[in-house]
Amino acid sequence: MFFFITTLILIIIGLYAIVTKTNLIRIIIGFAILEYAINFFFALVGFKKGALAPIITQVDGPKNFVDPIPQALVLTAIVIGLATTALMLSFAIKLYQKHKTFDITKIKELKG
Amino acid sequence: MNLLPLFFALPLAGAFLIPILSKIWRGFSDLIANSITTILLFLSFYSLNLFEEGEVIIYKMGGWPPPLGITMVYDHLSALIVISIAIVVFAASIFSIRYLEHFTGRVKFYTLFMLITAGMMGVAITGDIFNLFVFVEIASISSYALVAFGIEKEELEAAFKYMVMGEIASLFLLFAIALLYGRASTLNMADLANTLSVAGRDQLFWFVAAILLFSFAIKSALFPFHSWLPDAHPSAPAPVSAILSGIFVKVLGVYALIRLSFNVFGLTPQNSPIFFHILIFLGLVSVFFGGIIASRQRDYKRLLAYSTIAQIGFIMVGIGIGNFWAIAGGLFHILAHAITKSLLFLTSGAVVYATGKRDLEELAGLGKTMGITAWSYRLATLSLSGLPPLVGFFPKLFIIIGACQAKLYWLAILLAILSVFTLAYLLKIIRKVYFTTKEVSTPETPFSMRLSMLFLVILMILFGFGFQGLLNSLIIPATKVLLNGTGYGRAILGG
Amino acid sequence: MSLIVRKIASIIGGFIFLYGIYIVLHGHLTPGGGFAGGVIIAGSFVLFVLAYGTDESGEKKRFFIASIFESIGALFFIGIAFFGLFLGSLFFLNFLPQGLPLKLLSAGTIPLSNIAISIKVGAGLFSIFLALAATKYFLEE
Amino acid sequence: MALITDLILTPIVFGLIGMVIKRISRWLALISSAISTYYSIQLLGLLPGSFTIRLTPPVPIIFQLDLLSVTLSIATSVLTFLVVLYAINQKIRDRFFVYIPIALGISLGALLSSDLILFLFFWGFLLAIVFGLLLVGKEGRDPSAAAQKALFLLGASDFAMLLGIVLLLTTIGIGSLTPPFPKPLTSPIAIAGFILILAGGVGKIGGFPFHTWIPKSADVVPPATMAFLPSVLDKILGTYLLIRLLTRIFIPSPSIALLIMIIGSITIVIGVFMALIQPNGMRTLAYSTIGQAGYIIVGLGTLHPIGIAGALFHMFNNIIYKTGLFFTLGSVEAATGRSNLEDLGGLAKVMPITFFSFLISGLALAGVPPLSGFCSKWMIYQAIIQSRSHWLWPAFLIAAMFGSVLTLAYILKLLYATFLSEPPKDLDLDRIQEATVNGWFPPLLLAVGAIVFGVFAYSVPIARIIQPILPTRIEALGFWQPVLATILLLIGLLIGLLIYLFGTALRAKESKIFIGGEEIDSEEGRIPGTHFYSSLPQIYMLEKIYTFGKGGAFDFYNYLVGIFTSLGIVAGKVIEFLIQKFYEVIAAIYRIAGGVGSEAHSGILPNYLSWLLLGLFFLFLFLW
Repeated sequence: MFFFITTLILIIIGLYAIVTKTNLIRIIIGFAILEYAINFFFALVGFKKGALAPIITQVDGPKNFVDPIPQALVLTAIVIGLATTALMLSFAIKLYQKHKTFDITKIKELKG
Repeated sequence: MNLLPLFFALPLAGAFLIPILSKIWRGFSDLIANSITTILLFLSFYSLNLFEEGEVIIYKMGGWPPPLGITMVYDHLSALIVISIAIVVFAASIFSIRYLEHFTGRVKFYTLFMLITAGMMGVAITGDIFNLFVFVEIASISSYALVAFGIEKEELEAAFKYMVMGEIASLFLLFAIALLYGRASTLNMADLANTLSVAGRDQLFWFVAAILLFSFAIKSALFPFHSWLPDAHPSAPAPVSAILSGIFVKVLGVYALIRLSFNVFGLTPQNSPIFFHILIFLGLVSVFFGGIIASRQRDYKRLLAYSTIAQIGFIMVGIGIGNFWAIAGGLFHILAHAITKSLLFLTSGAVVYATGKRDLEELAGLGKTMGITAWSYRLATLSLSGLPPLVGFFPKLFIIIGACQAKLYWLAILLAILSVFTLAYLLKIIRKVYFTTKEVSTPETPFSMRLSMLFLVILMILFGFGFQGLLNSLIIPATKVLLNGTGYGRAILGG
Repeated sequence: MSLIVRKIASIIGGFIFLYGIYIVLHGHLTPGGGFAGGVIIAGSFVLFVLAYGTDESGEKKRFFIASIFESIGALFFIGIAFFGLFLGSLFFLNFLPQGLPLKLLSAGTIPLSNIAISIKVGAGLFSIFLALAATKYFLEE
Repeated sequence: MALITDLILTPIVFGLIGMVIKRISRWLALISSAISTYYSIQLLGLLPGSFTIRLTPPVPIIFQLDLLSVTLSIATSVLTFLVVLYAINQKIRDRFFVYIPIALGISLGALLSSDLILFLFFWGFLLAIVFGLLLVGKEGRDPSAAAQKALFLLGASDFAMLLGIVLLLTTIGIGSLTPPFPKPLTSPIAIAGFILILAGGVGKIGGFPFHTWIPKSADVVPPATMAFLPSVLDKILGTYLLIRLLTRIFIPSPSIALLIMIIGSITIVIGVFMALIQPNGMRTLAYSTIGQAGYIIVGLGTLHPIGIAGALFHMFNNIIYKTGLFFTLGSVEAATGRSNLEDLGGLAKVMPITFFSFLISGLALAGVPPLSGFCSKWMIYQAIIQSRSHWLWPAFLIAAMFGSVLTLAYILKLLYATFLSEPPKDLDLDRIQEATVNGWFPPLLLAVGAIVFGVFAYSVPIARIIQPILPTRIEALGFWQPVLATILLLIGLLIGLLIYLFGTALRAKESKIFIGGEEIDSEEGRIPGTHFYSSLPQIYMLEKIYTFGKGGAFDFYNYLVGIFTSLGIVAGKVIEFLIQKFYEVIAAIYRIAGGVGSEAHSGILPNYLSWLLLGLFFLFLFLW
């Protein structure tokens, strides 16, 4: 339960940063927090109390492993997160280059 | 040999072949991209023959049996989406050949183009929910990059905003997947369907449903979640706008939503009326606001982008009504709108190519010099506003029939009225851009652009006249797939 | 960067690279694999670039090479999948002999896929780094 | 059966060929309309029957032939042939000749199809073609605004019809235009569906409140388009739909009849009174088209067999003389290059055949006995009197009768202003020539048709055409004997002619106007036709009473006419105004809501994100 609450708090912190912060970089940091929170949660889903890490060192060893699939999935999610963060950062840099500001509320040429 | 993986593997391979081979000769990028989209078009129509073996075609990636490995599932609903994607992508890639003269990064463009195709195709045929997420992300990230492709002020701004909202949606999708996995310990959609239908519907079930709806509502730009779309779609290069508006939002938003809600969650209007009422409500609000804000626009492409919101609303209303004809109408509208809206965006590309302008007040009298473009636009307008015999007529008819059958007469009346609104805002462009007796001297668009527009026009007319065949071979089976509900799970896993 | 940093980077960089290769090759046996190993390999390159610095032309050259490697890695990966399709009529089919569990040469195509992924990820990450590093040229304007 | 597909597809294919090869499109249009005339006459041999074409296995395409649809098909084909013949060497863009055969093919399809969905398909398809046709403007005129208005109004009525048909399909299960027996209108859903389909029919026929596009188009599209669209195609299709709806599909209730008659009366009032004050011949005729549509609607609304027969008859008459009128005025416009009545005059001398055709058609339109318009109006009056469906019936009768009287008034005005009045100075009569053969022949033919349909009203149109179509026997047409009346009239005319020839008429003397020692230019003395009724809107009651006191019985008539005319004009204007305001209010709502929505998209990301979160909150609220 503790982990779930932690996850929830992290998600809320991430969303809060994304929604209320006006600085591009802080928004991106908000995304990082949100992403980590969800990855954290995903990794926890496979957790079993008292189980081993899912590494097989011999052919017929102990069978009490935690679920390895979430970890694989989280790894994939991290890769995707890497791509999005990189892309977002490059947008932020380019936006700064064009607008000379990091304030998203001042970047509002598209409206109506 | 089963050709199913080719749908996403070919464009994926193309995406990585293009940067290497175009170092040798620049023309390879055009060549590869266009030949791949052509192959996809043929494959997608050819794949209809596969259904002789059965209603559902299951492809086990790497030979792993369904609940363990990643499965690809190809049924009529997927076929409908795949065909729509193939058509739009084919037209857009032909159009791109000359359109990209204005841009520098032709190679990067085609790489991203292939990636977005691969992502959409993957979403359409995957049978694994995490795989769905991965393909959604492949398509989304390429779309963010494509929106920003012009790297001017507006494009970057649009791309950033789009990305912020799109990523919120993607992360919530991941969150929902995590919750689902925590509950059912499986990622296979069929297995998930079986597990969920056995277990009851508790708080967690609805929590996940709400998160998924939120996520896909953003992806499909339903009304309060739409605000990225009018920025993002016009900012992209015209062929990309055609893809984004024509098919992208429908694959990532509508298709994924209906696949999950009908086939995995087993929601029906009978057992979960609130969910479907929300869909109807969101759809109606989108139709209304999309329509009226569209008629206020001065920008050619922005008007079309708002129109997309309205038309997605139509699809959603059809899905939300949830009986046979309404769903058939919604699904048919996916195809019809894919053709017409991409055609409309391609005409905008032709206008931009010829004049360099998008502002309706500055454009005038192009009807004389750009005959094919003007006629394509007019026909697409008539189709989108639902005039027979063009293809756009039937979806709206079916949706209205569905509304009447569900005894939602007010809805039927509203939809009929709002259809006329469609006419109102699309006619604005005809009036401003193609009419007026003012003499201008813009050249007609290049041959390849005209070819791609003609291709879509011909399809529009062909599907309009041959709607019966289309209905029987594609739409009705696809509707049956949805109405089959969680029978989807049993069909794939057996038992 | 100072001489110390350069010296240590030149010593450590090779080890980091080697470690990355180790992680890649044991991807089917231990935690890690193509992505993790690729990141480590990219890290070694990044370390060199940070230590020795770079100029605009050098960066472009590296970027060019990295992007080619990136595409090659991806093609390699898809090629393996296509081989499965052509040899065994299933995409991603593990068409190679699987060998004994817990041996280095086992698990069929998986080590090959790991290598492909590591090339792709290493080159990709390195090119991302280069692209972001290149921003210093215009931000200084 | 193949005949039907040939009939429908031939014109469409010819039109499409013409679209590709623009040069021969004119001749293709002519040939295709001739062919479809031939085919549709052939259809008579197939009667009665229904034909099923199975294009794709499950849903058959059903065509049903009965006398009504076949007769109307023949009429459409023939009239289209005349329109094309008339227009063939005029200065109209080639696109016109591309659309005309396509429109013909589609409307034949609509007339012959039995399946409601198929009908809807053709109907909507026609809208698209009509839009294209209206886009073909006169030289140097931009028809886009008018075409858009037409598309919008007709589109609205079409969508209403779509909705109605869907309602019927889903609730009552009526899927055919020709069910075996009509059903009573009982359930509210059925009534709603009925009214919606009615809106489609009324919109097509040009009735209130969907009529405003017709006068707007009159200025900007070629006369041939006006002759073809509102006066032939739309009249035939609209009447067809309404007759089917009222006699074959449903048994309407008296309140429905009242609704239809009110719509019809309003249409008459608007059409006639607005026609009276137009300064332009084409616009006058456009309003006149609306007014005549009102008669058809009223006739149908009586639900009396005579009324329906009269409406059908009136529809035939109307397409005959109205097409003729558009043709003749079109010839005038082509010959002089002007259309405002003020700039015309005295053309009777130089365009005698055109004048004759106009005279006959115009008098027929006005319902002057024994020409064609009289008998059908007479039948409609009879039906109103006989049915007495509601206590309001005198109002309908008065509207119809005054409409008829004032029709004569505006026709006289047109006649005077165009052909008889002194020509304005800048109009050189010597340069103007009679129209070419294909210019004068079709209107002349139509004028002859108007005479035939009038003089031999019983023996030719009613007995041969209308009676076989309608199931009930048409009786009790009152004491009107057209042949006898014609003979009497001819005798009267002969006497008049004799008096004219041998009397003093020839000895009238012309001299220059000479006032106060000054010769006045004849231009100043000229009375252009537009001033004919210009004082009508400003009639003062007192003056009329004064003349009444002075004048006696004849002036009483004048007085009454004056009151009703001014009332009618006021009513017409008020209704036009209200419609205009209605559109404006809708547009304003549309604009304001759009403005608010548009303003809300301020481009500030946190705002957008807060919408997202709000949406998420509500989703949780409802779903969780």
